[in-house]
Amino acid sequence: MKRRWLLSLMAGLALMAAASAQAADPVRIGFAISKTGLFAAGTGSQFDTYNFWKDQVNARGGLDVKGVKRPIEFVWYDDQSDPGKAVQIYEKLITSDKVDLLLAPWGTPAHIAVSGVVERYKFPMVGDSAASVKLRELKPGNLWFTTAVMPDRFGPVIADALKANGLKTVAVLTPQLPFALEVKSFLMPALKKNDIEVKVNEEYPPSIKDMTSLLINVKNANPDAVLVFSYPADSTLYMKQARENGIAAPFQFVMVGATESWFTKQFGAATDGIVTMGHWSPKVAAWKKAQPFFDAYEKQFHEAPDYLDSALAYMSCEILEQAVAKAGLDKDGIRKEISTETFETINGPVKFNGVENATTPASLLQIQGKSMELIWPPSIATAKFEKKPAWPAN
Amino acid sequence: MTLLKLQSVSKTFGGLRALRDVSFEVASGEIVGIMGANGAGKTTLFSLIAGNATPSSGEIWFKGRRIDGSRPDQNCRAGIARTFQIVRPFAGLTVLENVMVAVLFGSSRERSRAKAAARAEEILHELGLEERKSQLAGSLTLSGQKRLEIARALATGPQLILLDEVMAGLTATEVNELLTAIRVIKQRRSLTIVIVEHVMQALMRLADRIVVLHHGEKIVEGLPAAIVEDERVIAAYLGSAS
Amino acid sequence: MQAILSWQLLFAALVTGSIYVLVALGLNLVYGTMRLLNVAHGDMVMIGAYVSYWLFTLSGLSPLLSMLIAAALTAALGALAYVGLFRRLLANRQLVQRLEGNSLLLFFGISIVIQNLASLAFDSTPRAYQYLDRVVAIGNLGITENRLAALIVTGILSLVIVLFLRFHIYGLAIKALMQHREAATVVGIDVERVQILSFCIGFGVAGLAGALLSMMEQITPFMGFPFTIAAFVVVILGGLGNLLGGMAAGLLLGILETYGVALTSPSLRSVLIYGVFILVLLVRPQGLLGGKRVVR
Amino acid sequence: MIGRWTIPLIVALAAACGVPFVAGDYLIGVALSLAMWIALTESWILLSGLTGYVSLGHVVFYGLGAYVGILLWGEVGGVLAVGGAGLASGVFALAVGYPALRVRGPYFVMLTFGLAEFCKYIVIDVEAGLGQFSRLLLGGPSVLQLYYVVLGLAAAATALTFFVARSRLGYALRAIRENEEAAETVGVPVAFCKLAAFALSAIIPGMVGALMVARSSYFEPSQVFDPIVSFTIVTMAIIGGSDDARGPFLGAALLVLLSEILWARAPQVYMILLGILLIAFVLFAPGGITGRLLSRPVKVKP
Repeated sequence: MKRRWLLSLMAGLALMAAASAQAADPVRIGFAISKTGLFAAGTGSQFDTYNFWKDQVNARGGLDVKGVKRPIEFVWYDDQSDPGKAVQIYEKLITSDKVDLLLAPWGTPAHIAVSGVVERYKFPMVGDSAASVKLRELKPGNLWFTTAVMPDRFGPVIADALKANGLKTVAVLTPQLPFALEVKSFLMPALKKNDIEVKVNEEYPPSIKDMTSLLINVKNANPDAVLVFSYPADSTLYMKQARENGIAAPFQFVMVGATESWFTKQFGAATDGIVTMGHWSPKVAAWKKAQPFFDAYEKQFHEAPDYLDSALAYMSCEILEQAVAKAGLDKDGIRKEISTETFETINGPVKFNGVENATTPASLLQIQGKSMELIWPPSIATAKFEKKPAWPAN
Repeated sequence: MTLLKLQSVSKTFGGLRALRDVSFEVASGEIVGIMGANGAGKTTLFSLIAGNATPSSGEIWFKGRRIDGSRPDQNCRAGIARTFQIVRPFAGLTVLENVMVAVLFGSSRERSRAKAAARAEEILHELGLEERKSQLAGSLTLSGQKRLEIARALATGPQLILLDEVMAGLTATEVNELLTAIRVIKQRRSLTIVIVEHVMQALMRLADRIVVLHHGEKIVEGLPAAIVEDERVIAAYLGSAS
Repeated sequence: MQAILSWQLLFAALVTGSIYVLVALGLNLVYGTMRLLNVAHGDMVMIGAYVSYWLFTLSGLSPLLSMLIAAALTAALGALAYVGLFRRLLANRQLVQRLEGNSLLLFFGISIVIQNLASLAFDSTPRAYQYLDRVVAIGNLGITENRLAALIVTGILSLVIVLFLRFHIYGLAIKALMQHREAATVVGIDVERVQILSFCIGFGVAGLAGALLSMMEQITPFMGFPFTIAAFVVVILGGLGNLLGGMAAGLLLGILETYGVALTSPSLRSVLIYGVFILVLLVRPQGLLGGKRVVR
Repeated sequence: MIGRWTIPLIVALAAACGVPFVAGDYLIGVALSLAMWIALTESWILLSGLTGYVSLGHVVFYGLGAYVGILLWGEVGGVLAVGGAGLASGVFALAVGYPALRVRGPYFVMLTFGLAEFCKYIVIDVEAGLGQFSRLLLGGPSVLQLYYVVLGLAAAATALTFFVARSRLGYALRAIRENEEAAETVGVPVAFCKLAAFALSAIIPGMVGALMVARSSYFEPSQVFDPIVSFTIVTMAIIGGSDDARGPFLGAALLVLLSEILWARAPQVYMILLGILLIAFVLFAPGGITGRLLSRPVKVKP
């Protein structure tokens, strides 16, 4: 009896010693994120989710590095929404801060930008809020796209959704940003194939401050659908000015920002019926880890996770976590692991085909009243598309 | 032999007519004085000859070639040098460098900087500036800057030199010294000089012939002695301005 | 194509133009009286915009009131800049020789400092608030109330400034200084005071323009520079020191920009503005509409 | 004069060549930045320091070089791409120089700034028209290789500025700076000389632009045409003393150091200091540090 007690004490001490050794030796994970600048409004949920994951893992005793649990420590910098700065930061993280692992920055511009650096230093990084066909074609070996909305898949998906809902004319407004431009380039032929007429097709600079002249054109054309491949700042601008100009199309799509919690707070009832880029929903029963994630996140932040960015950020963390558990911190091992294994995520199983998430379908999300519903494709839809009601009169 | 010829040259700035139908000739080796009240068009005339401005109408010939419309640096290399009434030294360069630039890019187009420096020092010596050669040109006295203007003009190796009020603002002693220097220099190089001067006495003593401008027109041309007597000149110029 | 003929577009052009008029007016005053090329001018627009943004967001104060606070603040900054930096510059003979060039570099320095201070204080995320954003319909023309308000304010203010320059004693002194500096001192004008006043009016008007703008556009710490460029285009088009010419040119640029963008594409907006800017500098830096001097 | 500065310069160059043997990747990267800024600022001085035509748009050559570089690199290889970038920048300078250099004083300053921004937006639109936002250059040279090449360019730019300043052309350029009409009147073909200086000051920045794209593996128009580059060049030159080939070393070293300390954590603070330095030097020490140290006048025995 006594010996047993002693044994367990010793075991406990040993554990504590091990724990303190771990505490002194954390796994340092680096990333850059746009805390300020043009994209800042869109990056909050990715940042929160990274921290949410870190806290979760640390609460479990640390990151499992080939069986040894070590606490996670973040090293992060603000890239000021400047992809060039992100390049410098990732180089600094690798060469000067000498971090053990990397998480991805926010958005496609920064992903593309840093892909060269991770390539140069052969440092594997799981991407999240980004996709680029052009980059995929360069066959990078150290960056993977977790997202399902690869432009060459997402463009046709939008066209199919329009067709299925009997919408025959569209206005397309595109900021000059890589993901938006790519999606548009795959959307156009798909629209043509589905006999959907493009009545307005305009590009604008990402930092646009006034859309009036664009929206006058849209209004005059009176299309069934308005597709704005916008980022947070221009999504906000569209919401304001579309209402001012009385854009009445039943299908109004803004791309980035609408899934963020501030978006519905700021625009309230005006968001009803807005369609946006989808990826994930806690309501899809097949994704078993989805609802638990939703609940835990809501408990901590008192708001729902972002259906796009939070989901993607969490998935990329899950993938990294599972790879490190098997391969440790060895770069080559991690790379091999990510490229070949299937990962269990909140978005269901994910396996990379090359650098692309080949399993999750690209989807559309609609804000319906106070809830967010996947409306396309039918295989994972949680509700049917509803026509956007008239803008509320203040 | 005629070195410089102006044929009914006119120049208007906006609506303002600065020169009207001015014609005269300058022979090789002559010293011609230009007289006239302020605003009579003297400096404009120089600018036209040197190429700093283009005539609105009329022709200017130098050594039998038409030069109106060509650039100042072309005219300089062809053998015309000028000074500016309001001095324009290269203030941030040394006195020696000021003159070297002229040797390097004037009609001699000296390639070697060593030779250019030697040549520049000779000229500075002639004008009594050699002791100041390492000084920044901007730090010279007015008298020194006027001499530097002349030195720089000479250093381009001209046949014709246009002197624009080089004596204005100088003391009587300085004027005398400068007059002597100009004479010596002219003799030594067989220069032709056109000179605008407010200091009447100096002009009388220096010039072989005088052209009088009034409100942009040539009213009289002749020997200094005759000019002082001329009633039109007395009315237009001596009466009003000086 | 129909868009070109719409009243909506003309209205948008007038609003943009009227903001340019105000911003350029201040630039012209400072240049006209002191030959200082103020490239930090657009940053006053930015400061004015943030003043109104914060006052509205924190206390709900109407930008139509806070624009006066914005103007006062930027005017005070103007006085500060004059006393702290430019009096020194104007007093130093060596520096005056290259006054325009030096003032340009100084103001560039100031501009960078102001922009980054703002970015440090407010961060560089675009911000906006909603005020008077109801749409009033006049015929088939839908106008947001805040744009209408901005147009009315700029119109009144321009008129006031024109009258001030024509009839008030300081207005006359400013005009005198613009036309002939030395003569102005001889007839007993207190140059120092007039210069401070020019700085204050110039900066203050820019701040006020910023306050108006904040109702209509998203604001960032770096929003000012395009206004500086636009103001330079306007001032150069209208003639340096020529205030009425500048007003006409301001409206002209507003129309040029709005219709240019509508006819081509919003992505060409910057190309258009900088294109005009370059062209104007290459062709005639002393001004297209006005002569070299003259304030009528 | 040459003697007094040759030895320290050779020592500095030798030390610079030795950096990679003692430093890690990070420090090599810093040294590379330093070399880049020296190359750019020296080139700027060749134009603006000597002629007084202050360019606030020198980034246009850097940006064009970068653009040409990224377009050519994959097609013809690095060496030709860098050469092509230098050539393109030089040709561009020749093309725009004639009209641009007729504009003087502060208007020239604004013109160069506007020109750079104009080109930036043109390239953005051209790229967007091609469906591009940014481009990547994967598998470029190592940082070490780039360091030696850029170091070579920095040395070349310094030598070029040094020798041009003391050449026949240098006399003409400084005469133009002091008084353009007078220079013309003593026979200096001013238009030609200015154009020559403009083109000479454009070539190396073009090459540097192409190399720096290879360094970051990433090309984006608003990145490579960033006006802050022009602004930094001017500040470095003015801090160092802007009409002398020796000036940029001090200015560039100071600002690179400052930048390394601040950019990642407090980028705004860095920019604020940059602005304050510029203001202070214009107001209090127009001659720059070098100007203060070597109180003029400079002796000019040729």
